[in-house]
Amino acid sequence: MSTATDKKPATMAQALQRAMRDAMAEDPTVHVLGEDVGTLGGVFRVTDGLAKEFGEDRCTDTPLAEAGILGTAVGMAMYGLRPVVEMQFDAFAYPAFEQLISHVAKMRNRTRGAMAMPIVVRVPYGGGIGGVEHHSDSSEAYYMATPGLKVVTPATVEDAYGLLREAIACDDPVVFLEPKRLYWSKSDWSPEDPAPVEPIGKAVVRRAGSSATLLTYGPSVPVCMEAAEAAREEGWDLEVVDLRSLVPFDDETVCASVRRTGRAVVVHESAGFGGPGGEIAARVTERCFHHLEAPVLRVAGFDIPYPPPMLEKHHLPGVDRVLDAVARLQWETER
Amino acid sequence: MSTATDKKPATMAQALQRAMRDAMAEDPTVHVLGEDVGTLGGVFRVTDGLAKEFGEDRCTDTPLAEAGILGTAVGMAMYGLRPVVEMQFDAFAYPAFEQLISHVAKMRNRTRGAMAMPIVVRVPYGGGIGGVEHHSDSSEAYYMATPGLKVVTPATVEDAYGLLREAIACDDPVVFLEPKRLYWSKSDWSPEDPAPVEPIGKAVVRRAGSSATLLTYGPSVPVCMEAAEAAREEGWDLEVVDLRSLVPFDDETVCASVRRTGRAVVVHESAGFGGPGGEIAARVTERCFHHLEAPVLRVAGFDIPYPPPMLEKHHLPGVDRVLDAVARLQWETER
Amino acid sequence: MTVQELPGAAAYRPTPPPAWRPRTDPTPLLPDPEPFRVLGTGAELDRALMLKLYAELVRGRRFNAQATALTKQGRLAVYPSSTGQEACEVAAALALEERDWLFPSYRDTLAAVARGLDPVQALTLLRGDWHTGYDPREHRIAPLCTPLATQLPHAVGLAHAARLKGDDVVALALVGDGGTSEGDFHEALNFAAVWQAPVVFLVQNNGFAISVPLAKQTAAPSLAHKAVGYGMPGRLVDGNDAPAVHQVLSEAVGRARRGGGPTLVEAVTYRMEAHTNADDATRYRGSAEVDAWREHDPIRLLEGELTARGLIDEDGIRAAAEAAETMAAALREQMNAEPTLNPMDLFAEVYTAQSGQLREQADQLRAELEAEAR
Amino acid sequence: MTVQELPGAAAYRPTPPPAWRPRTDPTPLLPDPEPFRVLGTGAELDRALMLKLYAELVRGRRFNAQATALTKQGRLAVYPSSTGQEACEVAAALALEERDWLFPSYRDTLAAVARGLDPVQALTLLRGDWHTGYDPREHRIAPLCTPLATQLPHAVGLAHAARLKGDDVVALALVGDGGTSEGDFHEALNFAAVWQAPVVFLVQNNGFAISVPLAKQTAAPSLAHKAVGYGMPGRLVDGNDAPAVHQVLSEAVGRARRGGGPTLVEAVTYRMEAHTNADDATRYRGSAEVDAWREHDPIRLLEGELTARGLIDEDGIRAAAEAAETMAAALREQMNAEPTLNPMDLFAEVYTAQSGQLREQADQLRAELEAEAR
Ligand SMILES: Cc1ncc(C[n+]2csc(CCOP(=O)(O)OP(=O)(O)O)c2C)c(N)n1
Ligand SMILES: Cc1ncc(C[n+]2csc(CCOP(=O)(O)OP(=O)(O)O)c2C)c(N)n1
Ligand SMILES: [Mg+2]
Ligand SMILES: [Mg+2]
Repeated sequence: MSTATDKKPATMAQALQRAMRDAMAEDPTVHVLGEDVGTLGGVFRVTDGLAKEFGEDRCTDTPLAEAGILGTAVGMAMYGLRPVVEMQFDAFAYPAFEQLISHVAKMRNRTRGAMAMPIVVRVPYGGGIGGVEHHSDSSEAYYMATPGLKVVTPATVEDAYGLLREAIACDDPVVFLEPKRLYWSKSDWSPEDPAPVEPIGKAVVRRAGSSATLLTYGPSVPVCMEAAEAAREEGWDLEVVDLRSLVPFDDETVCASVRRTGRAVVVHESAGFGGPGGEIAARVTERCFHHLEAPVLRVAGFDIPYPPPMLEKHHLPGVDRVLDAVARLQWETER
Repeated sequence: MSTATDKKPATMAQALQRAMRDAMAEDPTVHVLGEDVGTLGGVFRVTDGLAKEFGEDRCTDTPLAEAGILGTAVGMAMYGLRPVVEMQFDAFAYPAFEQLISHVAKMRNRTRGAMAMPIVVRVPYGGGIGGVEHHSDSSEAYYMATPGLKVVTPATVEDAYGLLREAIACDDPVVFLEPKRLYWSKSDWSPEDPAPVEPIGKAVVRRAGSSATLLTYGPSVPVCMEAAEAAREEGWDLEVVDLRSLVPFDDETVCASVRRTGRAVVVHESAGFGGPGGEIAARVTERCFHHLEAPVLRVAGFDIPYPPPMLEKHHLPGVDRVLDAVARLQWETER
Repeated sequence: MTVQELPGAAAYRPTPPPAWRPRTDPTPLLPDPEPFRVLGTGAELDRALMLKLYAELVRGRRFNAQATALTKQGRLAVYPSSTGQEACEVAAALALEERDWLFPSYRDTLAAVARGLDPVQALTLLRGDWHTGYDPREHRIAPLCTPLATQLPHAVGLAHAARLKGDDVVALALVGDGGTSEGDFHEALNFAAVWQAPVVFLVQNNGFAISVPLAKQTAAPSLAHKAVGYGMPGRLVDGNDAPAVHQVLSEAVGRARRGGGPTLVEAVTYRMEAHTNADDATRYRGSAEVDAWREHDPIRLLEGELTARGLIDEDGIRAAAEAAETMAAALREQMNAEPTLNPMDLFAEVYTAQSGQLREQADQLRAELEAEAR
Repeated sequence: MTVQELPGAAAYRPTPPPAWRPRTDPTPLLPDPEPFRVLGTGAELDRALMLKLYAELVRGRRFNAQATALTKQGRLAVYPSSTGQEACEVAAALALEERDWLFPSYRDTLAAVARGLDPVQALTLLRGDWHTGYDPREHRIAPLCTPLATQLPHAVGLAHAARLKGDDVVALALVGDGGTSEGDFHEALNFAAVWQAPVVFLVQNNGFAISVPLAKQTAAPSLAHKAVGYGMPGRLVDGNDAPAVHQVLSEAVGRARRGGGPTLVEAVTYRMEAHTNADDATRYRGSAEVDAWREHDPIRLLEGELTARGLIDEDGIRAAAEAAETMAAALREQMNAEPTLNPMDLFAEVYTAQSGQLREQADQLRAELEAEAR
């Protein structure tokens, strides 16, 4: 085992690349395909070097057609391969929706387990990078509402590696949501000595606290961490839970935290109405009702189409909005 | 005005047909398009007779391509028409997902109001008709999570007419969800003298009650009405709220009811996880927390791909499952 | 040499005009103006193959009739009959080797059965007791596919994967005339041609997509002409001439197997029955048209020619009919048996392992079932 | 007579083989093997049109350069340059009448500007201060479209609607070589041909979809050959020969206007710059290829021929350059002005009327902004 001094700052994009690289090196059935993933290494350079190292048959620039990409991946999986598909941006995964919903999600079930779909669909998602329209959607609600899919999203460099390794190893289809604005986030991390890979389906307490729980994931995790720091000034000791896996949902970790703190705020970038927060708030309330001092509140993107770059800062849930919600947690009713 | 004696039993399918017919007669810009909507009158006969009465240019059999249907409808709307699109079954609307999400829902917003999208997308949805796979999906969660769309679903013959008229008259795009298994439900109703049309966005109390509120819509409304009758035996007087419009959501009617009864169960056919019930339960809890004697519970389809015909009865929320949930509303904590 | 480097793949690079030329000559890709036919042309016939085709056609026709009858008895939820199209169904099955894959649409139960799949397994979807009634890998038959044209990219992906692995496996994908309008048709054919995947696309042009006639579906000279736009050969065949369909498909499958890439085959045929038992075809077509096609019936055509050539006699015809009757009787009996379903299977294969959430729901259903049983 | 009843629409009915024939002869639909050219062929040139084209090309090139410069100064979020493709952009704009509609892709800002749209409005999307910066109905320019090929069915629907209304309006839709692989391309062309909609599709084949070369995008002889599969004529044109593109598009637009139906035009051209300012083209192509295309530059070609024929002199060339400079200076200045944005507009046009839910959210933002301002 190498020592901590070997660790150098690595970006989330590099960790994702490394996860694919290591998986491809270990398992010849792992294939990467998508638009510009080969020669270019992807528009975010997440597949950089894979075509060179493994050849174009293992990391393939496809024609420009998302349903075709995912549909051929289904066929490849039928023949025993493990395709890792890159969708170039969130909104450009929509053309593949029918393939995802009607085939990828259902194949195992409709064949009574005879035909697994070990496909990873990597989707760079969310805003905050100044992208023009259709480049910043948070589409997780669509995937969460689809039985048969697993939905995973990392918030740290370590998790990016670990979760993607797990997703590729998983025999179920995984929609792997990559927070675009964290691609360049860094951590001291050694690709030679990655942290042990955690199985999909476990949330993690990123910051322990006692006053209230922030339930969040992906791009909103750093926002919540910052909010928790800022909240100390107000006298609140906030716990931050990074869900990591939206499906399956880790009721245990989440409910344990909320039962302890008695208050919770769900924070995400996706539109609030019909978004993941509704499910999360509802199931926490169902399970922890008598522990709750206040309703579970939600801080989310507004219920509007994603705004243009110059206005996105007003849309994205930031520290202040999180703190506002925390303030509305009916502290006056304190036990 | 005709008298009540003129009224004859009419089916929901007939009321929907009549709504389109009347809208087309009044407004020459209303056009119907879809697969088999012309000569055949649709696989559910909902567009029966429209091509004959208004010609094939007004009610058009399109090529078999859902993105093409909705995409051309967008262009027709750009030129001032009001297209009413029929998707043949729920799962066959998925190929049009990108057009719906990236264009139909966003067009008004991205053009700062210059270009409205007065399109109705009619989607027969839900199960209970013995359909083979891909013919019984409840896809409302996808539409609800998409800002810019209105989402409407009738549960009665009268509402089928009234809501579809309103949807066609509406300058915003409306996903109009038609509960397949209610197509042949009947009511004494006269097409010559339809009830006054109610604006989109209003829920309705279908049955007044005082013990608890059932929040439901579409195909689950009759189930809840039946459950409410059965509940009388248990001593519960249940209120049934038919949401009718999922977007916009009628917080007022819903919350007034829940505040009155102090208990609520959301009932729908769609999978529970990530389904509409999460949003509904969460917003009711946010708004009525201190009126709640128990958490808002959910009765929903299981979190599985829609089952084959012979097993669907085990999946669909029925009266017993609704009553079970009502029984779990912590009556022992009665004030 | 990787697949991506094979000729036909990444090598071509356009140059500026005036030197610029189309990448290839389109002429060899264009279908002949007349659908290829064998029957009535005096071509030599392989007797064993012809008798096999004939027996399967007769069996297939009987199968269609029996399945339609089963819908009336409530034994099938629905049945989309391929009556009139048996030549395509049977030839598709027989043109493949055992290691090859078939990608049927929802209308192609017969092709699966002609390939050897147990009829009850093949009819599971339409019976309504589960979705796919067989193990696709065991039979190399993809699930009967309801969302139109969506199985075409699967066929391409599978064929591509087989080729990458070095297996000489071919995928044959079936689609209707209506299905060619879907985006997935386009994307599948394009991927197949770019990757030179060993896949054959068979369009059964039966004149209708439910009620919509071909004229409202396409303005193309023929559906086979679409091939040129992908850079693959298009072939037209008389879809009611079983030896002709078999020959065209066999050639295309052989070419694909030898690394020659994909082919688009259009079989001109006709759907003699309604779209399914639930449809009423009189709403959208007249009997004169149906009658004209009845004259061109695939069984009649083959039987006539075999008889005329002395390749079959009355005994042979009777034997085929009797074999078909035996099959039908067995099918009736099997389908009359009440299927045994376990509702708990609903939760069994949603994921590899059951999540806590699904376990809770399974427990709920189990409790309900137990309460009911009490 | 309704549109549905027009010849070419629902009339065709297939008959059983052997009488069966393709619906139409494909030959007239096939593009010529050589891209159509005007420059260097000795063809007669309309001086006024040539000078107009030339002025617009020069202006367009300068516009591209200025816009790219603005990205470096942070005044644009992103700019996909059409440098090298100006002949297509300009000819597309000039081939249309005022009542016609243009459906640009995200790369076609220049076509919109050449049509007369205010450059600042045209650049609004790419500047990042709102999505679409103009009223599409006022200018008959659909929003610059980012999801590839999705605007093609819109063009078909609009053209169809205009025709139903009896207006002689034509829609011209632009798409890239990469975009032709999308299902929406297929569905749009098919609908257009079946409906005989007055629409023209212009594929700017610039050799790349970001990093993916044409060879990995299609195996077709040419993209124009796709036309035959829809039953519409395909035309190939040298996309760097402005008079040629103008002529081919004008003919197609005229044909569409006269009820002759849609046309697919492929313009062979080259993207001289990177995909956008954010792209690094050296990762996927060598300079030799770029240099070869530089020899075939659209401005150079036109200027050379006009000079050789004495249709333009040094003064004319200088005047065009100066006009372009003036435009660029004005654009710089306008784009340097800080745009005034009202965050409350986020909620303004989500729906016709603001729902209670959005009003609550608007109130929240308003309160936040007020708190910030304090
Ligand atoms: C994506 C999709 N859209 C719509 C349908 C509904 N549908 C089922 S069969 C059919 C017609 C199919 O026609 P064709 O492709 O010609 O096949 P055929 O029925 O003639 O065999 C339609 C519209 C579907 N199954 N899938
Ligand atoms: C549906 C969709 N998928 C992917 C993208 C991302 N993307 C933007 S431009 C581009 C390449 C487009 O190539 P081409 O159509 O040839 O147009 P060009 O850029 O050459 O003008 C891609 C893949 C997109 N905008 N839309
Ligand atoms: Mg057909
Ligand atoms: Mg290009």
